[in-house]
Amino acid sequence: MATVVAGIGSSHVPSIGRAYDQKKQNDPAWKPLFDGYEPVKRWLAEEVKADVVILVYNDHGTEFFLDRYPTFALGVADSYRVADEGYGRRPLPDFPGHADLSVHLANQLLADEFDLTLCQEMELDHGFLTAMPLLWSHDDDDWPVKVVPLLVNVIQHPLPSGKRCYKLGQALRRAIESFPEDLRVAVVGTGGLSHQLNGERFGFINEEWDRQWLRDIQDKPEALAELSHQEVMTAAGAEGGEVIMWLVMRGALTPQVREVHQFYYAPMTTGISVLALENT
Amino acid sequence: MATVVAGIGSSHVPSIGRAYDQKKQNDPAWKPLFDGYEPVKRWLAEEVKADVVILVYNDHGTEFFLDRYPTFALGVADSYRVADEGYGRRPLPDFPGHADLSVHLANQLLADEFDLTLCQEMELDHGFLTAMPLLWSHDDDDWPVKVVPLLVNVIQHPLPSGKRCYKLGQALRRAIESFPEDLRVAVVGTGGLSHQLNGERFGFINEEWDRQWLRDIQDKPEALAELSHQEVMTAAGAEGGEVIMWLVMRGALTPQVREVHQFYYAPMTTGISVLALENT
Amino acid sequence: MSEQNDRWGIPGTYVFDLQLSRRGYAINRMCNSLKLEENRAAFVADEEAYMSRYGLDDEQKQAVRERDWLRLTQLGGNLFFFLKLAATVGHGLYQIGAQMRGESYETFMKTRQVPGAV
Amino acid sequence: MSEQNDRWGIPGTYVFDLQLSRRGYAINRMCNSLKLEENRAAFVADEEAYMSRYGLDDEQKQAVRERDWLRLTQLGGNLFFFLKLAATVGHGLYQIGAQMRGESYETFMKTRQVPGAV
Ligand SMILES: [Fe+3]
Ligand SMILES: [Fe+3]
Repeated sequence: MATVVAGIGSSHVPSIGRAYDQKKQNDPAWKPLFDGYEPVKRWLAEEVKADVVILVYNDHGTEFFLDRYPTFALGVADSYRVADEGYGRRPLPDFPGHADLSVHLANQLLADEFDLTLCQEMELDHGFLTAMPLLWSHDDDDWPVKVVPLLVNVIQHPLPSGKRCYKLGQALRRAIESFPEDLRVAVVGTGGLSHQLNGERFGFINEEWDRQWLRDIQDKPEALAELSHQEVMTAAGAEGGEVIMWLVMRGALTPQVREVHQFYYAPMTTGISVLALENT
Repeated sequence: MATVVAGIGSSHVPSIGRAYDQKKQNDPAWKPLFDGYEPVKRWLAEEVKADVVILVYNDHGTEFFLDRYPTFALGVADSYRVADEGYGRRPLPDFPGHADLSVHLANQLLADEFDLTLCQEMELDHGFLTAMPLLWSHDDDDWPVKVVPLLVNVIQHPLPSGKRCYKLGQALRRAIESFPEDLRVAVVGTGGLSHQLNGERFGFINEEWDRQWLRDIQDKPEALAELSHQEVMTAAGAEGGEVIMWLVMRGALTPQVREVHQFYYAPMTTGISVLALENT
Repeated sequence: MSEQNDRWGIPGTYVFDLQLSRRGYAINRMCNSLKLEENRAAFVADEEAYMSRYGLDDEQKQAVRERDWLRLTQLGGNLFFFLKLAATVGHGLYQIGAQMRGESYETFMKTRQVPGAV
Repeated sequence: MSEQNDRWGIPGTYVFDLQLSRRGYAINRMCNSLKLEENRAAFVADEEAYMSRYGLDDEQKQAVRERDWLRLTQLGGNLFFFLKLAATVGHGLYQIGAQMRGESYETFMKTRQVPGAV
């Protein structure tokens, strides 16, 4: 039986990728960020030892266009390419998929009344890419884990509700636990925390709200899932509304969780955080 | 308030479109078919007088490819083009959309936890086209009704369950009835009845099952919605499995319905039917 | 009706599920490309090169060469996509069907109620 | 922060909902096309022709001409798509942001905690 062995919330920000690729790990502006992820990376490598990562993310005008915008899209491929977001492809290896798990999840989630778009080809942009090298060491052409990308529409309203995302996480857990093979599965929810890239309120950050989110996602996820998009966007910024993707991750964990590590840093226009949780 | 004024089940078969375009209405092989639709066309024109048609259909390798296959996709455009399925575009006018209704349905259905793919561009193949000119008279460049296309994956398993389709219909009705404008809405479910275009069993038809379906969709839709895909495909053929699209239409009607007209004809490889229902 | 897709157990039937769809992805991707006239011309001009370009494996290539629609179905080809290939090489739906059934076109048509309705 | 998308009532914010997305579809479709180098070159060579090809209306064209990112947002442009246009014409994210706020780039950067983290 497959089991969920870690739940991680992690922001996705293009500048983090650039800093990583340009090896700014010791640059004073970036060192706090890379140091903040380090304990999680070590925990994942030394204790969690996941076989597969289900990473919940959104695309940013890279692969999906508004002609046909899915609410939830699941990758069911053997591998996924690193997308070119217009500045050249990042020097990261492409990602090996776990297609058997993907197919199982697709079957289970559809039977559980989640109306997924199923993707046999999917290139991955910074929504997916940002967290991966901060959480798992890679060499020039491979990753130590296989991946299953799960995309959520957080760009064009109507978005799925926070509650729907949380329920998707719960269904994901049931689906994972019904996979016959022994697999250690990490679930990563990306995005947020507070930020806004839109209108006169561009650059809005709400650190207090972010710190509350980092507590409540552990202890009161159902209360967070009840928040409307308008409430979240008012408090966390229009693009901060994407935190609903953390609710998918949280739904896949047990009702009570233990915090392994928490980090928060808001240098520029985004409240950047990594939060590592495990089931109790 | 908008209301559902008619529910229609109708097969979609490419050869019907060809017969229509080639004006074979009086060809002995085709006359029964066109005559069979005539009373429904008259009823729609003289009594129902719908403003909008929500037509539930599937694409047949025309517009959607397996790279990203949606479970449910809703059109939200001002107009929809007639697709070229490889034999040239059919000489039918493009379809005017009812975008305001589409946007309302998208918002309501997402809030009701249906995870739609939303389409601002969508060309329509015979899944959509077959029924339209048999049900509504058109002139060279317009239709007497506006349309909202609703696509269902019936091609690549996992499909949505029959139950999920029925629930989608019920949610569709709630969404229609919460639209503030007075609109008369017809819902058309297309596809089926029994047929198979696959394997050694190519050409399989089950007329008895089809006739039972035409009764049960009226009186026992919930029992039909409980059937598994395997049960339906075993009885109605692999491609007959698409009858789940009729359940969306049926779900949008009242629990009790009245039959206005029924017609069945199985000349070649498909049990072709039109069934017109109204709320009681 | 000996063969079937074993996951489903419906005789003479290859249910197009994700496993089969993944198996046949190269075929269907190639067939889908034949929507465009220029691609149809390229296929006709050099079938082998075209199949290689889309990454068909040896079994799939052989099924295409032999216009063996049943085999192509078993290898993950989906009719709605390979109809574009069939049209390119001049095969029609009922010809495909007769071949899948292991019958001649004429024999197949005799099994239909109104063979005039084509 | 006077303007907003009235359906949502969040000051200084234009929530990208279906209505706004439909309003800005031509913009976003054009911007999306700028993923390809050849299209970027065509845009640079003849901006007006390129905008007409994608069916932008007069207001939208004017916002593009003026590189008025706030106006473009109000007209349905989505940042994730118009970043491709911005890159084509040499504007960066923080420049766009400063302009939307009605500030100079320098003033905007002074509001940041760690402006070195770009
Ligand atoms: Fe994002
Ligand atoms: Fe169909």
